[in-house]
Amino acid sequence: MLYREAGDFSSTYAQDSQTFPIRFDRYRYYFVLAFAFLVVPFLINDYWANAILLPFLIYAIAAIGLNILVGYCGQVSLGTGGFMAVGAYACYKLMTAFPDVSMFVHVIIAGLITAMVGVLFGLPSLRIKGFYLAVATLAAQFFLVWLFNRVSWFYNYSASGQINAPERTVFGIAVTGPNTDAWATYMFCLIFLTLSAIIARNLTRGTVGRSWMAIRDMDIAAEIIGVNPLKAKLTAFAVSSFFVGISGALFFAVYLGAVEVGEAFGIQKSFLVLFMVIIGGLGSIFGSFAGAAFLVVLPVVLKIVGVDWLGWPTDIVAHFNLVIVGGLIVMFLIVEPHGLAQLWRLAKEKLRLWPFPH
Amino acid sequence: MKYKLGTMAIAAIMAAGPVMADLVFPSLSYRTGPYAAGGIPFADGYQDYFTMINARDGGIGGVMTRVVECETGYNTEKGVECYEATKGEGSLVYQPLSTGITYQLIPKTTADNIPMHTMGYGRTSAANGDVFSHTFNYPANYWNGASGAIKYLLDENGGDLSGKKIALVYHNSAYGKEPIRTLEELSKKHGFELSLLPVDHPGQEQKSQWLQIRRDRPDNVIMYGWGVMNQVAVQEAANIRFPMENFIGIWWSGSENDVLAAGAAADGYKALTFHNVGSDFPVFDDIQQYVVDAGEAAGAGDQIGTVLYNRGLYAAMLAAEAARTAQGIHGVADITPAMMRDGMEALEITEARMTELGMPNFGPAFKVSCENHGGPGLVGMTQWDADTKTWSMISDFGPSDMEVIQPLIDEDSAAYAAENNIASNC
Amino acid sequence: MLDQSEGYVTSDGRKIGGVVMEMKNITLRFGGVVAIKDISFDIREGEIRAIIGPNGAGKSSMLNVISGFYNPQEGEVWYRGSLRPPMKPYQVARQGIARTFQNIALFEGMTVLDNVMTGRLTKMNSGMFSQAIWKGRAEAEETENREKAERIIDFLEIQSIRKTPVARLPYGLKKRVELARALVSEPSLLLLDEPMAGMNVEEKEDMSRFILDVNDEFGTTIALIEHDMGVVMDLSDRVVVMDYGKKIGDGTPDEVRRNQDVIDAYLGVAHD
Amino acid sequence: MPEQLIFAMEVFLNGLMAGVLYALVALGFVLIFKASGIFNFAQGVMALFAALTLVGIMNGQVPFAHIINATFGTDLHYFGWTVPGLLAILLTMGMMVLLAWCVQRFVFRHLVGQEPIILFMATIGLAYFLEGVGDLMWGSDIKTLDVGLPQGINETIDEVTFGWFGYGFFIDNLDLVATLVAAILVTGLVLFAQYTKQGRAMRAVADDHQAALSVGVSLNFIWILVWSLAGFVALVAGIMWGAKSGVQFSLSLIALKALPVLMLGGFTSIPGAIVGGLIIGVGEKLFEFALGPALGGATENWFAYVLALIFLVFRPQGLFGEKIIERV
Repeated sequence: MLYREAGDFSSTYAQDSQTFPIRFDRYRYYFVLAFAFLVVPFLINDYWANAILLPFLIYAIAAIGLNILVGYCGQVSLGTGGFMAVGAYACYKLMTAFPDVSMFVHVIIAGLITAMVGVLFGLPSLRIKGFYLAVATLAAQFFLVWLFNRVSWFYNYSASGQINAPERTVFGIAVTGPNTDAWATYMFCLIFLTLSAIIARNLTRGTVGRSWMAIRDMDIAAEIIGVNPLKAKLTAFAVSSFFVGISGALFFAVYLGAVEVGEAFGIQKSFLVLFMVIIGGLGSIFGSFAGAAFLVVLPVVLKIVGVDWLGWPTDIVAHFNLVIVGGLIVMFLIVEPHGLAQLWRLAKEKLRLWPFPH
Repeated sequence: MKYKLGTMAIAAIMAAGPVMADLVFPSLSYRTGPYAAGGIPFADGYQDYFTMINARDGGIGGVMTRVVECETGYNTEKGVECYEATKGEGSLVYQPLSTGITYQLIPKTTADNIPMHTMGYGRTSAANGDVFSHTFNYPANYWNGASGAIKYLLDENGGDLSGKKIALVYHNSAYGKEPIRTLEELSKKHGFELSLLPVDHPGQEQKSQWLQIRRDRPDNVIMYGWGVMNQVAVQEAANIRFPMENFIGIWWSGSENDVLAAGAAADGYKALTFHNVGSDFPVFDDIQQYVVDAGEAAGAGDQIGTVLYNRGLYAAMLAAEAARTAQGIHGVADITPAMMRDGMEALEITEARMTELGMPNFGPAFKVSCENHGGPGLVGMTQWDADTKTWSMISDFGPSDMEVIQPLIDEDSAAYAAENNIASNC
Repeated sequence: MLDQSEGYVTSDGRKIGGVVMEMKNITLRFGGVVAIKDISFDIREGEIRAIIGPNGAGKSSMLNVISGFYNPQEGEVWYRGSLRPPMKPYQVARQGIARTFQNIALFEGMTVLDNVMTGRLTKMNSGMFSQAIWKGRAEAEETENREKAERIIDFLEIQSIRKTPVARLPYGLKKRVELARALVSEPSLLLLDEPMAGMNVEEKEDMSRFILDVNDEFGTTIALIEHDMGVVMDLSDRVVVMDYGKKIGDGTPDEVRRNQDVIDAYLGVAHD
Repeated sequence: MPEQLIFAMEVFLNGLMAGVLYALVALGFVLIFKASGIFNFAQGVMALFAALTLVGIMNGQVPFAHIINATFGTDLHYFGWTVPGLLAILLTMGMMVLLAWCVQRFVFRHLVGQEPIILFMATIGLAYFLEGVGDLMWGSDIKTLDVGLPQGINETIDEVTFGWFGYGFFIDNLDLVATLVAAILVTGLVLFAQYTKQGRAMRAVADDHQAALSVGVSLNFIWILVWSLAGFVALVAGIMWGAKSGVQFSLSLIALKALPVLMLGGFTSIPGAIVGGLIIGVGEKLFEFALGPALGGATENWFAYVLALIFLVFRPQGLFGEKIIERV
């Protein structure tokens, strides 16, 4: 009986509405946090940071952002790549214009700028719904990418249109540029992810979150009970884009260090983040983590198993990779259509009753 | 024993890799994804050359070589993963084969003290070794290519291009935009009229661009294309009856893949190159004997002698020669990446050496120096014969207009140095 | 007819106040179809007002006009003594008009508690920043409103299903949750759209009791649409009868029951 | 006539031709969406898969050769025969029907009654899967597809228009063929839907699943049928695009060209797909012609979407979609 709620009582409403009302969950959460902040930085090396952890952390932020829009507010968006590009280019312009300001500030402001752009492209959602909206957001995707490729002011008139992240610091520690330590970049992204997750959780359990979910579940009823659809949808676009913008800024500045807009923030990116959200579980913060982990880690694991252990040719492994990921997506759907988060929830429910199922 | 990355991944704490007694040449290939057709032959050629060296010569300077292949799918993120996964194995030189991966590896390789060779792609201004200490792009870069095309046209037109109209059809990305500044400078210098026609990725649909070419009737079209864009462009050019001999592609638009789809209509299409084409070299006998007959051919083994296979072969040859040079400089056989860098900086390829290697006139003769990582920028021209389905060289490797290119290189590299506080390397 | 000026006292002795809402000559058309034709009536403070009629009589359309979902082409809606300009449904909700739906319109992806809490959205106005850090205004507001919600949950006896996702509930309970969601916003006018549709006798009795209790306990003015004549007559203070978009009767249940037009409509006498 | 106007006319005509090809891809989406409510993300990959299979069969390629060689150390590549185009097309069609059956049997049969987003996601999985299988079966190098379609400028049009305007219009023969094929295909589909038993059943299902089920239509059969039809449309689209650019990965990206067409025409309307395709084709080409030079070119990718977006803001149900009446 590892996992139980008997004996857990809430005596105030505040206690009852906290994120992890069950004590066991709470302890596990503290443990994971402590491990991530206090243990991992001492173990990490370049491979783990650059190949697995950084992409995971950054995609998780993007997935949280998109999940707010798609999973909580029900507005399907395929513009994520474009919004990440806004974050990245905003960050680049800020980094080069104000070299002495802390990188932390740049990333936040880049997020805010993306939020504004997100609101602008969110306006059509008031008229367009469902798959039509999804396709409409592709307009944002293609237009933004074209814009960043076309207007050379965005990439400081460099010859090729690539942007490069120069070295910038937080409290004197380099987090961008070539001479960073694995732990520093990891911690920088981890802090953003943790804050994002907490903020997202707080927003979704409160007033704003309820109006988003009301719009998602039944927009007409929501409007009739007093939800302003304009405000709800636009705040969702703003908050979502804020997180997506932060992830774009980190993706460019901390993870890759140099990007070209069409390649790094193309339509494929939009689909990838959407897949993460759907596979992880719509309307679940945990699902965003699970989805990001699944799509970042699984290909690496498959590659290691196929190429390094079994010694297969790299292209066959890459093709099998597609087949396996595709097959797993379909299989998961058939077993549990609501994503990894729901699988986890069901497992917990079973565990809660274990070992006495009745 | 094969070193297993997985063990490292699982026990990352003990990540310091064991010292290997062989020369590791990572191959960041892309046998999948949108550009697989271009990536497969290059990767095959690169690998086959080292397989041959091992079998024929017992490696380089007595040390066996080992090619570690890692699939990038032309994707920057996978490129990072590949770089991080292979750098711990003592990888001597990276050839990322993608402009995107190049840009993001330039600072990383510099910090890790590993050289990188971007042959005919990547960041052009990396030719300035004073700023880009670990990046090499000999023997030719994009700007050499642009200049080489114009020089070829000058020769064709008796040295005078004034009043001519030249259109540039380019992949609308960092790569495709590279030649614009050079061509603009050259158009000022030689008085031709330049028009720019971007094509968005992937380039399946180019009707607008080619209708415009049909209306404007430029005398020549230069193309910086990649992937499906090439095939479609050649087809559309054939459709509007644009004279193929006036249509010049960069070397990434000049492989069999790009012209076969258009069939006979592609006959006469030209492409720049910095290495020779065809399989009429002694080295191919060795490849047949030591690689193919031994059943060791990379991939499906059906790419031997294609343009991009030759390019892979050429890249491998230059890498092997640089390693040999490094061994000579440092007097050790088992060189480190840092020594490899010195070898690359001191590399000298002579006609005699290439003949010795069974590759006479396979590429230009050139010499690398600390200041000049780009070589002399010698480019030649090839032409497609649709009947025999072969490319053939129609001009020697000739110099490009460094008078125009050098200031551009200096300007761009100076901007990079200033932005990143890079001190002089030489 | 009753005195129009100052209110009245019901048969069971409750005092009914002044006019809360008055519909004046409302006409609503969809394309060429006239759904409501020139209807006027009023709803008074504290009363239970029913709108009845056969299928297709325009009852639901009427309710939708009151709740601001449809804007009538002609006529005026007076609310609390002033003319209501055409407004969005959520603005109407913010004026204190809450409603339930004929085909339950709960938020299926949320728990009962969250559904009920959405009824408080009109009263909650902490800023985004405060909510993001979950401190200050947002936290206090959440607790405060949670108390209100819990009171209604207790009142409607749905404590045990508080944390259950709505999608898993049976029909009757869903109806009750919907009532809770409407009630928790402390409406000055509560609209019930066929609150007893699809219920068995027992559930209907429960629901009737809740409606009366709500009216009694909170003094909420209620306007309801119902199909089932019997229940309505027992429940309501005054009844409007509609047929084919027209008003054919208005008055106390007894008066309406004696109305010949109403009898015809319900017995299905052919229209000319 | 002023020169610019003549040019614009030429661009317009070419836009129409391009639009036909877009419509062809969009048609595949519409067929499946109408009958089963599935937004089939894998449509583009299906076109690639169909074209790969066609070329593979024509050239007598050994399927899964690479993996067989890698596993058993053999050196298989080709059977040594070639198959004539028409027969190969029939065989490929058989393959697509088999694929349709598999998709229905192993995926969607287990997902009956799920929300649209989940069905959509299943097609994402399918797209990944199919892309991997296609590459494993036929290899990822570029292949030349030659089923004997004419290509290049149409001389007659060139001469006639030259006679009229002093400027010969460029119309690609392949585009003319594509237009003809698309017209036949659409007519065929409409006739099929109107006059055959299966077609009527298909329409019944599109209107109302439950009702169709209750009158004895086999949903399973209908869904296999529409997936087969979509596979057929994918094959035709694959041939048309593949003839121009060779058969290769990028073929799967043509789906992106169809999405704005779907927005414009509505997800459920076959005439919508066609008219939408034409509008998008003409719109993007004319825009590039008129404003492309001023904006720096390469506007086509986003223009189609922006056009569709602006249109939708004023008419959210699309061109031929039914007006949405909101009820509570």
